[in-house]
Amino acid sequence: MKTKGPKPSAEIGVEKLTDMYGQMVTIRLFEERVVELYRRAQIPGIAHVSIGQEAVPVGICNALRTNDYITSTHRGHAHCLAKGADITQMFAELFGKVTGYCRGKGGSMHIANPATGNLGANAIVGGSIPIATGAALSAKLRKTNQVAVCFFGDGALNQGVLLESMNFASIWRLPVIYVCENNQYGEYTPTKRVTAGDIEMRGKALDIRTAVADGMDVLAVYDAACEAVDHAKSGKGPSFLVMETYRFIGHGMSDVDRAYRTREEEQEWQRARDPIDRLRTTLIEEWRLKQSALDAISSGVAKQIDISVEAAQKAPLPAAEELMKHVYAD
Amino acid sequence: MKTKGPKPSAEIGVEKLTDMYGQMVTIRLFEERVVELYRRAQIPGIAHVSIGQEAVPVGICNALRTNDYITSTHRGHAHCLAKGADITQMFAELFGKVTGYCRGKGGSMHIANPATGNLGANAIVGGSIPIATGAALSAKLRKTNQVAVCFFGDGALNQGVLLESMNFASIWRLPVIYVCENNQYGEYTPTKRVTAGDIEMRGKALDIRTAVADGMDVLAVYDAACEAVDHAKSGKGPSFLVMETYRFIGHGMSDVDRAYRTREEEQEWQRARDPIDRLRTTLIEEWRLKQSALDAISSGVAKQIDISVEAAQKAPLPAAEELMKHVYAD
Amino acid sequence: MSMQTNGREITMSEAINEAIREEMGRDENVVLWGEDVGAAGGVFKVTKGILDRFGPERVFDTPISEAGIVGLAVGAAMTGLRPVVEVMFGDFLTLAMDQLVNQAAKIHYMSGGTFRVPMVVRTTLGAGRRTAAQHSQSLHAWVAHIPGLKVVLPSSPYDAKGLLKTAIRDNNPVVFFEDKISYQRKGPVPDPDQDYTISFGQADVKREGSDLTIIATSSMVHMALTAASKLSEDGIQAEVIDPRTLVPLDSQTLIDSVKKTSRCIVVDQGYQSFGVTAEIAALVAEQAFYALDVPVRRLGAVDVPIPFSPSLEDLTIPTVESIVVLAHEMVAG
Amino acid sequence: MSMQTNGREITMSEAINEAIREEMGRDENVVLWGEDVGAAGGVFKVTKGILDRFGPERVFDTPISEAGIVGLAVGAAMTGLRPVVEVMFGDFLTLAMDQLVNQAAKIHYMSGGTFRVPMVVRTTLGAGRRTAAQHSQSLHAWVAHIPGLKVVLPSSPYDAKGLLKTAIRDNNPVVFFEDKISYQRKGPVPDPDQDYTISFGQADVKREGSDLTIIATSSMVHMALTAASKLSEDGIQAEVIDPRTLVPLDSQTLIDSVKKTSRCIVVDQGYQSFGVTAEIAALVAEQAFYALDVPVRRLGAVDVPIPFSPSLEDLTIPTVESIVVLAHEMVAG
Ligand SMILES: Cc1ncc(C[n+]2csc(CCOP(=O)(O)OP(=O)(O)O)c2C)c(N)n1
Ligand SMILES: Cc1ncc(C[n+]2csc(CCOP(=O)(O)OP(=O)(O)O)c2C)c(N)n1
Ligand SMILES: [Mg+2]
Ligand SMILES: [Mg+2]
Repeated sequence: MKTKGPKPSAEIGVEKLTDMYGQMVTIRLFEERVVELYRRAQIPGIAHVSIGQEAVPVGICNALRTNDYITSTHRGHAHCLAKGADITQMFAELFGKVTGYCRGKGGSMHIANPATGNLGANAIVGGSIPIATGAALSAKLRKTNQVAVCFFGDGALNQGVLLESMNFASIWRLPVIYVCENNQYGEYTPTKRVTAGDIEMRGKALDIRTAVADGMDVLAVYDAACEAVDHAKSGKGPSFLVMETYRFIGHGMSDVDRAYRTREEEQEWQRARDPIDRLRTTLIEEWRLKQSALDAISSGVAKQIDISVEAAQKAPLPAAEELMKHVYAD
Repeated sequence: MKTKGPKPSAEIGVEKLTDMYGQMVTIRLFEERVVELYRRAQIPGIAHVSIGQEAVPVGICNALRTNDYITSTHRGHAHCLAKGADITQMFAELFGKVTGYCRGKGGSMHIANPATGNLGANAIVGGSIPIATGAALSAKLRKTNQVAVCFFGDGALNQGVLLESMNFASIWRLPVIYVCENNQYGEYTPTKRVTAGDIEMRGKALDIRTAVADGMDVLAVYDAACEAVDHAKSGKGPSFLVMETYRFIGHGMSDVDRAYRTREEEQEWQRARDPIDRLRTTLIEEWRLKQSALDAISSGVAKQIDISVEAAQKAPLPAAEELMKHVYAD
Repeated sequence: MSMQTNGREITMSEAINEAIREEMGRDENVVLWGEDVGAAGGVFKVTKGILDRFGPERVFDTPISEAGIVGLAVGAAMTGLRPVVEVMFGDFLTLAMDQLVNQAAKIHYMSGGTFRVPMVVRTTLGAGRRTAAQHSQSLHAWVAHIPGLKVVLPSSPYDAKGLLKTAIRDNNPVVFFEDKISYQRKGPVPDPDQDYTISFGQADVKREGSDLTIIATSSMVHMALTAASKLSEDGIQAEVIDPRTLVPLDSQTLIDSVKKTSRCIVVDQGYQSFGVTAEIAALVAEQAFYALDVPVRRLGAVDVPIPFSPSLEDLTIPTVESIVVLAHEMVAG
Repeated sequence: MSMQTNGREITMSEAINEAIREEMGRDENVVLWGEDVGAAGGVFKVTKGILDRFGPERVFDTPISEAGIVGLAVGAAMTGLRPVVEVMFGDFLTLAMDQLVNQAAKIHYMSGGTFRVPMVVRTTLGAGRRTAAQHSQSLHAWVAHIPGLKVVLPSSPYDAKGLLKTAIRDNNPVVFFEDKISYQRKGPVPDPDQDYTISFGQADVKREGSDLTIIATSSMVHMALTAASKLSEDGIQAEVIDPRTLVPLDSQTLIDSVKKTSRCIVVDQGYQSFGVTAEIAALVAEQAFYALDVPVRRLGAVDVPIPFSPSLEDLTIPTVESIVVLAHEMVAG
């Protein structure tokens, strides 16, 4: 059962492109609201946002079908949203409300949603790599023609389970796509200082189809994803995609001085390579969209976020009986 | 403090070559005796022997100084012997006697010996890889100009800790030499079936100097080791050496039918590539040694083994008080 | 025992093999992987013939990658399969703890009940085989400590088969500990066509008695039964109870027995300190407090890395003798 | 307390920092590594300034490789260094258990006493920070279960500093658990020039009392002390004891106290089942059996993966209230 993979960007037309623009804007505004709500102590715990990195989840997930799987990381809101999560349920989860995706039990780092194929964010760096690989094995054995995408950061490159999982994927030719979002830092440490060799070699060494893409260009990401999905769905096995990207703000909410990098470096990425600006320019210059049409998208999203936040804020906290529920499945 | 590395084989002369021959014969006869003693139920537990693989430990360890470190594996007798272990204490340990290297507490898979730089065999596949790497870090920090050699089998290539350790070694340029003895099988599974890509790529991908050598040719092994030692001792960092080799008999003592490989394949390796025969031929044809001189070496070793076994057999078992000793160091 | 066994006796190893075959036959989503479990039938030959019966689509030999073996099972279990995977020696669980504990155990809860992780990790425990400190541990206490995991410790072929079938049908991650030393132990098991399962959380009274309760796990049950026979010759009637599953734990049966006998020994092969005997002893000491004549006593492995030399290893694990001596001491006063 | 503290008060975090600095100053073989422990001073800022003080030859930021972090320490410790390494969250110990348990813990024994492994793994425990199931565990029971490892749980800055200095000088692998929630807790600590250490295996009576013994670990000690104050208002005098090290465990002090008070509660932040409270309760119930008026009671974390939502998380960990209620119940009868 060979299914045609997704169409490359040259063929998808303005509607889909505008849609992708809207998704990136949604993520950006969602994350900005998270920061604000966190500062106002409305979001408990810890949270990591993807401001600046929107092109990767959006580019990848638009090459997937709803029933294709993803796994995500501690920096996972964007992946969940790009795979189709509902904003209200996302906020509800971040607030610890019972109406959240995990009934408030998971929080920022554990959002999961079977309906969109989201197997879950994961607070263990590298923790979801074998899980995505296992989902790919399952898809292969059940002959469902699904693909599993495993998002992870550059920090996960040095977790042993990466080697183990990629080796499994390679020898068994599993339909899994490993997407490394290299945002140049793992917490406060520059990736280069702790990561030997060229990143893409980690895939090649295991005989895995490997590609590097500009993770600030959603179309480049999307095209790389399409090829990987095609490869996977035609039974050829795994891919490893390295996405060069950058988080515009701190690692987590408490990371404010960012002494580990210069303001100049930050500005270089933010000014010249913002993925939303970039697609906006393309839409305006190549597809002749009006500024106002794009602005309308943003304000629509902003309104949706207001509504969602309000609804999520009104939702109830889990009752005490929830505590002992779901420790074991029936 | 740059120390000259060891001389390559072209410069070492017949005495050293004959010595290496004797070491390989020692390992061969030692292991044959282990098999025999095991069959006679004199050695308890489990034991894995290195018959056929003698060239690797001997070639490598002859490029090392006594205070250089090694770590070994479940198939570790040969490494211990090549690094200078005493035969009687080896047998005593295999018998579980208090005069053994570990006072009988370690057994076949755990022989360790500080006097020869042997940090220990290890019954966890891959378990010693970070240990050797840590020893190299220690040597570097203490500026002792020691090198650490980490022996492991092809099976350990798929343990995550290999990636983690090699990455550490590469980014910190540690004086460690990873020696993969690819004997083509991990237990009953052919290496190729479970190991993706070319083995040497696992080193190259991490920017580690990598070489492949014929692990059945002790001089090729020795030369590869000399280069790696030189590289390490001149501060250039780690090497990864892949040694193609073969175990002539079963994985462990109970592996007798070896259904996972053909008798033809075994004979090909045994007849054409026996590392001891090969060096013997070189010594006779190129160095004009007499057959009788080489036979005398074998019979000398055999005699030594007889004496050692007898002494080890007579040694006492550990007394009950030993049980609670050495759980904690003072 | 609840089933007729027709006099058929098979080994623990065969019972486990049968359970896997029957469940694989019943449900095509049950798949099997682990190191050398396929062509070689496992290093202990427990999975012999299963590859031939179900083919390479459902039975695979893996690389030596314990974290991956368990981790792939998590992902597969979340998406429709019911993997039964093997971690050859319980000591190697150390390599897979993140996937087992941070992932498998928690996903159902963390996802608010939306994902389930129906998987079985078969592994081993037990010393006595002279395989030294890294191949002789019994680490089931660790697993039992983690909410979200179930823990099974069969002591007989009958129990092993019935419990493993239950484990495979369970919708949670289950760790199934097999004592290597009992693989060849035989016992009555119903014919393969008689489908039976044993519910989790039901302790089994392996022998009734009135003077003393011996709570024992896994192969320690046999030590306890032999000790009970000897004690009976001396006029002491020991009741021997096997909890069979540590999680869920049938505390009621244990407590009721001790309330009856007033004395209790807990025997388990894991390290004694901070181990299984502690939990059970603490529970009994609390719940049967007013019935106890003497303190609850514990027999676990001596707190040392298991030594290789037979002369030392034999001192580490509870023995029939150590149970008998302790029982006499307790009954005396 | 045995030292004059001159009224100086510092935080737990500062105390730990001082201990590391002093030991690094004393012994050049003491080195430090872990994720972001150098330039950033650790995610909890505990190691702040140590890189500047001792330089990049002795303090390194590592890749995110917990098995490697611990495993390299084993090799380094065997060959002359005394590494102090950090595993950022105790939950990540799961990734390093092979190196900790099969290697570090066993090498001295397996080598017949010829190699020593003097290393310290600093890690965290504790919930309450709304960081959910993979960042809130207290897994010290696991470590305490393994012979060959020592386990330290400081509850005050004074203890933290003295115990960490002892840990660094110890010739064995020591796991040092810090409760994240107490890093900013202040307490009296002698001036830096006053070198003091606290021996392992010496429980500390944090408050004397006659009616009830509360044995509490880590930050639960403060819960217990607050509970004791409240109880005292109701005329119940609780003795609060902090074992400070689980391995070695000063069982004598615990038992003597219970023999005096006849009642005992054990409070610990790990999952209750098969956890630390079980070992201590079993021990006390056995050794102080004849002195006990009521059963020993345990308060551990509820056996669930720690939930994110504050409304649920707050129900998981023992509280002052839960201690007080239980104490009243026990004294009543
Ligand atoms: C196993 C593990 N180790 C350490 C951490 C702490 N931690 C959380 S995020 C992070 C950095 C991850 O870096 P990267 O993978 O590059 O992702 P990024 O944050 O850059 O998106 C670390 C070390 C963790 N969560 N899990
Ligand atoms: C972590 C771990 N997993 C599995 C085993 C069981 N085991 C012992 S030896 C072996 C095969 C090792 O193969 P390889 O590394 O190629 O070494 P060889 O036996 O061929 O010398 C296995 C799987 C083990 N000892 N440790
Ligand atoms: Mg990053
Ligand atoms: Mg091999």
